[in-house]
Amino acid sequence: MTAVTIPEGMPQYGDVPRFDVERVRADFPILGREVYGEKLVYLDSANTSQKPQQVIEAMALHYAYHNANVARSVHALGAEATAAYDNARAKVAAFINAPSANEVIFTKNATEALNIVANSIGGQLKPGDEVVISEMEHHSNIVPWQLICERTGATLRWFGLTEHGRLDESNLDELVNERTKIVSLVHTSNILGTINATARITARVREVGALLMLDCSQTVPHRGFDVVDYDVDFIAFTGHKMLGPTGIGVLWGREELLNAMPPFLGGGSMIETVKMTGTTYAKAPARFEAGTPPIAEAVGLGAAVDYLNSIGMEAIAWHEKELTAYALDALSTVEGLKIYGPKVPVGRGATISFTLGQIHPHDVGQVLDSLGVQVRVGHHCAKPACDRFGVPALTRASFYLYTTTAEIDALVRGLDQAKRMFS
Amino acid sequence: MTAVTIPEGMPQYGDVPRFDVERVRADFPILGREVYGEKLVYLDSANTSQKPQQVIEAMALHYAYHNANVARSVHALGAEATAAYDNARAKVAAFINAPSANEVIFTKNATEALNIVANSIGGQLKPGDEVVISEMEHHSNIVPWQLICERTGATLRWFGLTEHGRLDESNLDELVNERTKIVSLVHTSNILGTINATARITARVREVGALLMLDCSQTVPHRGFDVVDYDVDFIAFTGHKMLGPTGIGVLWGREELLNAMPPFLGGGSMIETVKMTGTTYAKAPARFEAGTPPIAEAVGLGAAVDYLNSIGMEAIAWHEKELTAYALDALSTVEGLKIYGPKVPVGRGATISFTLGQIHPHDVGQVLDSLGVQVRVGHHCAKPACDRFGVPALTRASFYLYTTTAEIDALVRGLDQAKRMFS
Amino acid sequence: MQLDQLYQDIILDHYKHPQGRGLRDPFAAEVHHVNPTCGDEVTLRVQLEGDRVVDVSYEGQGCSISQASASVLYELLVGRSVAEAMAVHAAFVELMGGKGQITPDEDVLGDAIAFAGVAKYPARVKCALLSWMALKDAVARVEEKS
Amino acid sequence: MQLDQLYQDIILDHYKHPQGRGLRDPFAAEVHHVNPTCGDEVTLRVQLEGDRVVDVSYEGQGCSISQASASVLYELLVGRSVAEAMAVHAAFVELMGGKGQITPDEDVLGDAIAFAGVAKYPARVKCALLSWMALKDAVARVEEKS
Ligand SMILES: Cc1ncc(COP(=O)(O)O)c(C=O)c1O
Ligand SMILES: Cc1ncc(COP(=O)(O)O)c(C=O)c1O
Repeated sequence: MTAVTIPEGMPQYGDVPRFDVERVRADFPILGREVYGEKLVYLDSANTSQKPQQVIEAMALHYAYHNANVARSVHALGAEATAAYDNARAKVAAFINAPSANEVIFTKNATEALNIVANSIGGQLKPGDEVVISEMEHHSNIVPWQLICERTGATLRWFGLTEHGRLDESNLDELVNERTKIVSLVHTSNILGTINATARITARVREVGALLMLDCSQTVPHRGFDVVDYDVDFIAFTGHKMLGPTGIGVLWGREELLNAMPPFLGGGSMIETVKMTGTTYAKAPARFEAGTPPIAEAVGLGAAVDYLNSIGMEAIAWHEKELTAYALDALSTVEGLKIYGPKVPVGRGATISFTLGQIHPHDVGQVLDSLGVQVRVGHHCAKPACDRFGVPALTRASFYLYTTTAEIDALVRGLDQAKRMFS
Repeated sequence: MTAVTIPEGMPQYGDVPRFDVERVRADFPILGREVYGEKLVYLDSANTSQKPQQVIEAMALHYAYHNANVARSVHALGAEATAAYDNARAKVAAFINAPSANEVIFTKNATEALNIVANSIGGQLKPGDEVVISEMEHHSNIVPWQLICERTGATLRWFGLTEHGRLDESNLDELVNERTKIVSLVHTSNILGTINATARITARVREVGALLMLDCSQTVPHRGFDVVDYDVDFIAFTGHKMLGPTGIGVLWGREELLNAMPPFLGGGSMIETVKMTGTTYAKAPARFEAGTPPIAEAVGLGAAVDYLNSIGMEAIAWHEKELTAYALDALSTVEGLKIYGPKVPVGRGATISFTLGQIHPHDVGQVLDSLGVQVRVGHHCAKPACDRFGVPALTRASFYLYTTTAEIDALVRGLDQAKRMFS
Repeated sequence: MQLDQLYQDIILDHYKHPQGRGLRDPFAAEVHHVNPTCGDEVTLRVQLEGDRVVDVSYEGQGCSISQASASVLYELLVGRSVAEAMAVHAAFVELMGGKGQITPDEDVLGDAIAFAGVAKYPARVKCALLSWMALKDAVARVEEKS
Repeated sequence: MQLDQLYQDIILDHYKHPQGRGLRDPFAAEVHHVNPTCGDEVTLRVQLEGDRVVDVSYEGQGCSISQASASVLYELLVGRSVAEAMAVHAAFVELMGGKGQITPDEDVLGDAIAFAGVAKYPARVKCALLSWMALKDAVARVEEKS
C-alpha cells in the first residue's frame, strides 16, 4: 500500500469549515414552532429569512433604552443612537469589504436601492443610450429600468437564458456596446438559483466604459461577497433575507460615483443647505438617505452581520452547498419532477425551483403546507424567467444556514403525497 | 347665593378626558433611564417619540413566531404575516377615518410619502404649472417639489409667514390660482408649533381645481385627524413620531386618485404582470409598495395605534394643551428667552422653539443635556423658517403624552444654568 | 390541517373533468384577468341572449381551485337570467369573503358550496374568485355596450 | 457629566473675546463652509506671502465651540509657514477624531489642547472642525491657483 501525502496547504475534507446546525437552530425561536400540529419545516428563506434571538433582542434593547433620532441632536440619547447607527454601517461595510463606510447607503429594501440607481444614473439617459439587464431578473431589477427608459427614451435590452438557466453570453459584444450606459444583473437568481459568472461581462463593461450594477439580494446572505474583488460599481441587497429585519436594504456604490450622482428622494438629512429658491446636497451616504432612516433596523442588521460572522460565511456557503447537492439528488428520485435552473450543485445557490407533473404549484404548495413544509409557489417576482421556460408558475424550496437534510426529506415525502392526491 | 345650573350637554371641566401620566410612563422603559447620573427628561418627541413596551413586544413576538414575507405565499406562516400586515393597515385606516384601507400606503417614512406624490403627480407637470408650499415646511416638503419643478419646468411658489409664525394668507387668491396644480402644506409645524387652519385654503384649492396635500407628521401623533372631515386629497405621516418603529411611514390618498397615478418605485409586488417589453401595475396600495414592505414595522405601528386609542386621542390632545400652556407661562419667566411661533396655547401644538439671549442653541442644548434634559437644537430641517425669522438655529422643546410639568420645570432650571455659564 | 376540507371531492372532480372549458363563438364580450400574486390567468367569454346567459366559455392556467371554480361557474350560471346569475355570484363572493364563518345555501350555490373550505385560506380565495370576477367584468361590458 | 471638561475656561475666553475675527483684505482665497446638521456657517479668508500664512480672517455664526476654535486657529496658525500650519492642523484633526483617547501635545497645539474634551462629544466635533476644514480648503485653493 502506498501512502498518499497531501501537499501542505492543499484543502482537505477535514478542513471544510463547519458549524453545529442544531445549535444554530436553537437561536431561532420560530423553528421550534408547529403549524397544524406538524413540525415547521421552513424552506422559504429566499423569500425572507428567519431571525435569531440575538437580532430580535438587539432591536428590542435599542428601542427600550437607546432610542432617539440620529445625526440631529447634541443630546446623550441622540449620540447613543447615532453611534449605534454609524456602527451598523461600519459593520455592513466591512462585511462586503467596502473601502469606506460612506459607500453604504441604508435604503428601505433592495428594491429601493435598485430604484435609486435607475433614477439617479438613469435619469440622465438620452434616446440612443442603452441599458442592459437579463431575462432572469427579479421584477425589482426590471421595472425601474422600464420606467426610466420610458421617461428618457433610452432603450432597454437584455441577456437571454440558456436551457440550463444560465446567462446566454453568446451575443455579449453586440449586446454591451458603446451605446450601453449601465448593465444591471442579478448575481444569484432567486428563481433558478444560478450564480452568474460575471468576469467576461465585467471586462466588456469596462471596455465600453459603462457602469455595472449587481443585484446581490440572494448572494450577500449566503456567501462572502467582496465589492473590490468583483470590480463592480453598485450592488443592492436586503436586510430581511440575511437574518435582519424588514424595512432595511443596502445600496453600495463607489464613493466618487455616489457623490457625483443627482439626488433621488428629497428631504431632511440629505441636504447641505436649503433655501426656498434652491438647495445643495450632502455627500454620500446622507445624500441618498432622505428623512429619518431605519435606525433600529440598522441596529438589527448589524446584529445579523455579527451573527453571520460568528458562524462564518465560508461555513455557511459550504453547508448550503452540501444541502443543495443532497436536495438535487433527492428531488431527482421524485418521478415527474422537473428542475428549472442548474441541475448540478456548482455555480448555483441553495434555491431550487421545479414543477411536479401537471400539478399546479399552488396545489403542491398547499399539500406541503398541510404537512408543515413552507415553500413558495408562483412566479417568484420573475415572470420573464417563467415565460422563458414556458411555465406560469413554479414551486421553490430554498435553504439557509438553519436548514437540515431531514427537512429536505420532509419535502420529498410531501411531494409524493401531492402526487397521490392530484393524479 | 345663586346656584348656576350648567345646561345638560355643555362641556364642564370635569368632562375633560384624562389619563394617569405616571401609569403611561411606566410603559416606556427608557423613561426610567438616567444620563450622566441625572434622571432622563426627554423633551424631543417632535424629533422622534419613545416606544411603549407594548409596541416593542409586538414586533419581537412577530419576528420570533410569525415572521414570513407577505402576499406571496400560500403557506401558513405567510398567511399569518399577511393577516398581521393587513390588520395593521386596517387599524391605521380607522385611525384617520380613511374610507378604505386600500388608501393607506406603507412607506419608509413621511419623507418617502411626500416624494411619491411629488414624483407621481409632479412628474406630469409642465412649464407654466405651479406648485404651492409654504415657508414653514420641513425640508421633506420642500426639496421633493424643488427637484420635480426643476425637472418639469413647473414653478414653485410659497406662502409667507406672519410675525406670529402663522401662514400669511393675504395673497391667497393670487398665490393659488388656475395654474396651481397642487398645494402641499404642513399641518402642524415641527419648528414653530403652529397648527395651520386650512379651511379657507381648501376652499380656494377646490375653486381652482388643484389638489391638496397636508404633511401631518406632527398632527396624527398628537390629536385625532379625520381625512374625510378635512376634505384633503393626500396626507403624509410617520411611524416613529407616534410611538411606532422607525422604517415605516404612511401615505394616505383618495383611492381614485391613487389608482390613476403613475407608479413611482418599480419592483416586486407593485405589478399586475411583467414582460421584458412592458409592465402593467397593481392598484393601490400595492401600486406604491414596491419590494418587501416594512412588515414587522407595520405590526409595531398597529400596536402603537392600539396604544394611542387605549388612552384616547382627545385625552392626549388635552394633556398636551395643558403642558403647552404651562410651558409657555414658565418660559416667559426666563429673561432673554424669545419664542418663535405662536405664544398662546391656541392653534398650536406642544412644540416650542426659542432663543436664549445671544447663547447659541448648541450651547444651550449641551448644558441642558448635562442635566439630563434632551432637547433638539439647530435648524430642525426647516431652514427657510429660520431664515424668515433671521435666526440660524433654535432650541426646541417638544412634549407628548408621557411628558410632565416637572420635566418642564427641569427645562427652565437648565436654561437658568446656561445663562449663568455663558454670560 | 384537514386538507380534504379544502380539496373536497367535488373540487377535485371539477378540476379533473372541467365543464365548459375552451373558448367558443359567438360571444358578446371577452375579458382577460390575472391574479398578480401568483400569475394565474383566465380568458373568459360571455354570450347573452336577451336577458339570458347562454354561454360562458373560458381558457386559462391555474391551480385546482381556480380551474374547478371556473367549471362550477359554468355549470351554475349558464342558462340563467342575468339577474339570477348575479344573485348566485353575490352569494359566492359573500361565501369567499366570509373567512369560513358563513354556512352556504346549497339551494343557491349548488356544487359551489364545496368552496366553503377555501374561504379559510386567504391566499386561495383569489384563486376561487378569478373566473367569477372575470364573469362580472364581462357581463358589465356587454351591458355597457347595449 | 462634567460640563467644564467640555467648556474649558480657555474655550469660553476665546468665545467671549474672539481673536482675529472679521473679514480683511487682502486675501488669496475665500471659502464658505456649512455644517449641514446644525446650520452653522463660516466664511474664511487666507492670505499667504511666499510660504507664510500672514492672515486668516473669518466671519460666521456658530456655537461657542466653533467660534472659539476659529479664534484659536487664528492665534496658532497666523505667522507660520504653510508646512508648519498644516502640521498643527493635522494634530488638531487627529485630536478631534480621537474620541477623547488622545493626549494632546501642548508644544504643538497650544491653546487648542483645551479642545481635547470636545472629542468625547461626536455631535460637537464638527463644530470644532468647521473653521479648520475651511482653512484647509482655502489653502488648497491658493495652491491650486499658483
Ligand atoms: C413636519 C414634518 N414633516 C416631515 C417630517 C419627516 O419625517 P421622516 O423623517 O420620518 O420622514 C418630519 C419629521 O422629521 C416633520 O416634523
Ligand atoms: C434577486 C432579488 N432581487 C431583489 C429582491 C427584492 O428585495 P426586496 O423585496 O427586499 O426589495 C429580491 C427579493 O425579493 C430578490 O430575490
